[in-house]
Amino acid sequence: MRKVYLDHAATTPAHPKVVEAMMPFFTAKFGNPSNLHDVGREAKNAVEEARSKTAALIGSKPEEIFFTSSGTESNNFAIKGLAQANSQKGKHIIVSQVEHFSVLHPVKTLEKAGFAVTAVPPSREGLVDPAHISKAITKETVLVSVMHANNEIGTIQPIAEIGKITREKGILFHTDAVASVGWIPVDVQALGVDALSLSGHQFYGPKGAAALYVRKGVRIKPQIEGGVQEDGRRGGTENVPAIVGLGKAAEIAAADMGNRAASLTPLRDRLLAGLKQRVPDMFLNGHPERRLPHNVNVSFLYVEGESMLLFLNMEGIYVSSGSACTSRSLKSSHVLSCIGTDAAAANGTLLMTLGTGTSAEDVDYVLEKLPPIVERLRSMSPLYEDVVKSRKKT
Amino acid sequence: MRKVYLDHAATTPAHPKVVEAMMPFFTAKFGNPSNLHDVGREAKNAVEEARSKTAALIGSKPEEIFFTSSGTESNNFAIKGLAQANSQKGKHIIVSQVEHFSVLHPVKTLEKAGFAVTAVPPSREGLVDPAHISKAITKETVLVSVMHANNEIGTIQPIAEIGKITREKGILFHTDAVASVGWIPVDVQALGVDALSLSGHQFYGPKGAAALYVRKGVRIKPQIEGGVQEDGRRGGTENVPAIVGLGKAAEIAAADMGNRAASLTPLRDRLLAGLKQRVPDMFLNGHPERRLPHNVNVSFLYVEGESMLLFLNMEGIYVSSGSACTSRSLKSSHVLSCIGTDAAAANGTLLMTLGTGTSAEDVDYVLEKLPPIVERLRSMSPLYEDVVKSRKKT
Amino acid sequence: MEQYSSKVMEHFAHPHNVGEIENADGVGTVGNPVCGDVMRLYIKVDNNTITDAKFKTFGCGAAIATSSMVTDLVKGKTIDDALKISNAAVAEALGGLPKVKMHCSVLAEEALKSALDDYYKKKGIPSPVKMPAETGHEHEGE
Amino acid sequence: MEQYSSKVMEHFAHPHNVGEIENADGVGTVGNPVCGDVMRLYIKVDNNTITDAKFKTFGCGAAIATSSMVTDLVKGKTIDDALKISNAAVAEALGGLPKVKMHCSVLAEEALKSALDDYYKKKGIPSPVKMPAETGHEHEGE
Ligand SMILES: Cc1ncc(COP(=O)(O)O)c(C=O)c1O
Ligand SMILES: Cc1ncc(COP(=O)(O)O)c(C=O)c1O
Repeated sequence: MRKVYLDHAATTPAHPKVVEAMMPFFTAKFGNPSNLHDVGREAKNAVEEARSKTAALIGSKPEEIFFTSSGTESNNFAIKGLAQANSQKGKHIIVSQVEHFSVLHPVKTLEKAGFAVTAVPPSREGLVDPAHISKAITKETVLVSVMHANNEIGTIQPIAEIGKITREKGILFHTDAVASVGWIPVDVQALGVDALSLSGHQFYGPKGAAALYVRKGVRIKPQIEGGVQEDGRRGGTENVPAIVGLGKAAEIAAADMGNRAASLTPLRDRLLAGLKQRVPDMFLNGHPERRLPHNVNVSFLYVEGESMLLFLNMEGIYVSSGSACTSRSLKSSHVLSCIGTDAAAANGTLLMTLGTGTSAEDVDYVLEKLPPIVERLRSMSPLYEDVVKSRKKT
Repeated sequence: MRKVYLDHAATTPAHPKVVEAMMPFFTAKFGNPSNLHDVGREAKNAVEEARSKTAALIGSKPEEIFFTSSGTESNNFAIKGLAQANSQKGKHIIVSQVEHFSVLHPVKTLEKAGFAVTAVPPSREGLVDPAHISKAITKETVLVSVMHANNEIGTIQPIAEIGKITREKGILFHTDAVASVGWIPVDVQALGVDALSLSGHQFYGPKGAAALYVRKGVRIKPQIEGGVQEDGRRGGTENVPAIVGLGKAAEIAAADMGNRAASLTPLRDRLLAGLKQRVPDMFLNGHPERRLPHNVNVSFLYVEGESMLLFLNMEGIYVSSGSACTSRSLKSSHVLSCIGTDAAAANGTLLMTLGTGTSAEDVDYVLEKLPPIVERLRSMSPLYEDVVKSRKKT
Repeated sequence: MEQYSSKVMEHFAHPHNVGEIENADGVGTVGNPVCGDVMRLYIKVDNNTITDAKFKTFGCGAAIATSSMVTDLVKGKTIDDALKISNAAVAEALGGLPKVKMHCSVLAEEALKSALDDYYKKKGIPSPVKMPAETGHEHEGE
Repeated sequence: MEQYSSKVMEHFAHPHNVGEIENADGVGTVGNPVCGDVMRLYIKVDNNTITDAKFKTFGCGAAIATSSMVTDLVKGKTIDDALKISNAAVAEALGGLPKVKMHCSVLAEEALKSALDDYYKKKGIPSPVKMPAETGHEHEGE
């Protein structure tokens, strides 16, 4: 049976060259970078090389890159670390409502600790309006955090425009670019951000290595304390193999960047157009153009997401329902509800994210298998029964 | 040239079987455990198997194990998470002065947030007296944290005795067992602890996977927030390969446990006795008997640690000077100063930690190479010159 | 989430008794599409015995499997015995359910009770049916 | 910490001018064993020219290398020229030092100045030596 993995927003496999680069650092070059002897030195050099490569991918200086263990940790570090270290400036934070929970939960924690928070709503397509950010800014505002691209609905935010505003007002600006780095060009200078989160396993790097970019001169309070590692900003023995892997993935992504969007966009559009053609009562979530090149997020009326997911799984097709990161949660996506997707429809949402290995044949296989599954589930659905009956009446 | 790595307290190589166990999870089985489809399920099952194996090593239930990225993170999580979640009980914390900075710094952060802290001093051999803990307890005491074994001087603390006291008084008790787990038997029931930190790379597991044991029913506040992973206690996509590796390392350690202390202790004693025989003006730090089976921490008068380390490095011998985790710091070890080691002598300290691959020949090689290095450095030392001259006079 | 049992997956992949019963003696619809599950259960009753049962369900794997199982369980039972079928019995017959999916078995019980209630009402008999307490959905995560 | 340059490692592994000078014309000892570095520098002066220099040092790799280098640099210099040798010159001659080790070059300059000061004092000449400002050690980490 064909296997079609369309869940790259959840995680990607490590690139074979990434694994190859990592391998020596488990056994032969296993040193602790903090040690002064050759075994430690070798590990230290490898970490610094990875830092340079990661920096190069986003246009930063190597010393502005701080390695962490996940995108979630990077976001926690950014939000809590920046707010705590700069609270003398003010205690007001602005975020968008469609941020990942790894931004929203730390913000909630800060709120309990006395910060005021404004959560700006997005448009129907998931776009955050820079004017709304501008309006929300007060004298007390210390930090703005808006994600670069949304991991669920794929919408790409006008970060550079927001960056202009925050820079003008001298307010710190963080962007969660976990969903976009490695897929579309990301440049911290062009975006005008002071901090940016990225995560290796989201773009063919390994799990366990992620990074937070922090512009030189910006103060941030360490969240994992008690180690001299990462220039004293993030303690804990470095995950050397994974960091090396992240560096390699960054290098590969930088070289492949032009190619990625160019080859993924037509496949994405083929999948969406094919579904529209074959399945009635279905719609796209997120912005039709300003979206990640590999993201298809669609709601099917009258059917439920998990049951579609499970039937697709039986056909060797692997997708997510609702939020990529919280698909074990029963609660439907906060992102969909923020952009005004009807709650029942939100429950019938599939998130399909393509990867560099996805072929046109893979897409066609999904187009063959998914429509009959929707049809079958609709034939079992009391909601669909009601609709059909009411349609018959009118 | 022979290569003798005697820095196992800094980090260990991953066991070949650990690497083997990890390998499939980078590419073939790369799923995100949060996903419901087969690719995610496969990863989820692997993580749960690793949880069981890790639990088995320390006598806990699998659901009491929470994976983190490092021993440092586990300690931060334990100290801040337990104190914050249970502060209604009181705001007083007791630690020992010889804790790792990944315990002491979070404690300092809590102190700034309004907690009171008592840091109990150790004996000359680095032992914490349970009676001192008992005396330090007040009505406000919410948490006691004393490490199981010290990573620098190797002293093993009377944790079970302290556990009896805390249990009687209904106070939470955490132990940092990062330096001991995998080397000597550790059982959370026998120790009577409510939380325990361990770290994979310290016992032939990979870097990037560590764990915090939290007794069932004990409340702890997540520090990395916004994810459903680890039962909502620690967010972030799981580092599946590393977690699998940690599980494997735990399994290997459990099977090999009887053997480890039995084979390491005589080698440790051979190294120490050999040095004593060959080098005058040298002494052991830490407790002579209640110490880790692979730890030799010795101070050489009149010479400095880094220069010894660098000369040993040229001979293919890899050791640490001062603290295993902070050897890049110029400040000499807080542990040595707490146990009253003279500051000048502390600067001439070497930490040599043996591993399961260390042979008698390796030890003999060190006994051949180290004494002439000490002699040479002494011949260059103005401190030694003064001593020799004053000895001549008398 | 725990894994679905093989019995659950069997009933999900090949659910029994899917469909409608024309002129059913009792129909019950429970649940809410906002929460992700709606069940509709049809019963045919002859001589105090349930001779046929069918369902339509909008919902997750567990919702479909419990619907399939509850319709299997009631067929051939007297209405008195059918009334005694608990959510626990449905879950047990499926080899257990993940903790976060137990509410689906509650929904199945509710759907059955609702259909029986409808049957009594249609017959003009005072209904002895007590609806189970609404347990609500356990919301994981957030 | 940054890596030591190959020049530093060379001087560390094979330091020049190690030892004492009997009846030296100037001896200077600076530093503190508590902080990890003590340097003692001996000079022999003939006709206002430093004809020999030797050192003994308790300290790290950089401390030994800077001691070796400063003794190399002063040999053959007039005492006036020797007085002009700065810590930066010592560090530069070594191909640079890690930032956290710059204090070792300061110590080397101090040791030299202290030896020259001693020379003037022994000669009964008012000493023109100004000791460099104590920069203190930068303590990394904790
Ligand atoms: C006793 C002790 N606690 C905590 C740590 C920190 O663990 P990690 O290196 O995994 O961050 C160490 C590291 O050596 C240690 O020895
Ligand atoms: C936008 C966004 N932010 C943060 C995260 C969390 O990253 P990680 O899975 O590395 O913890 C994700 C995960 O998918 C994400 O999509």
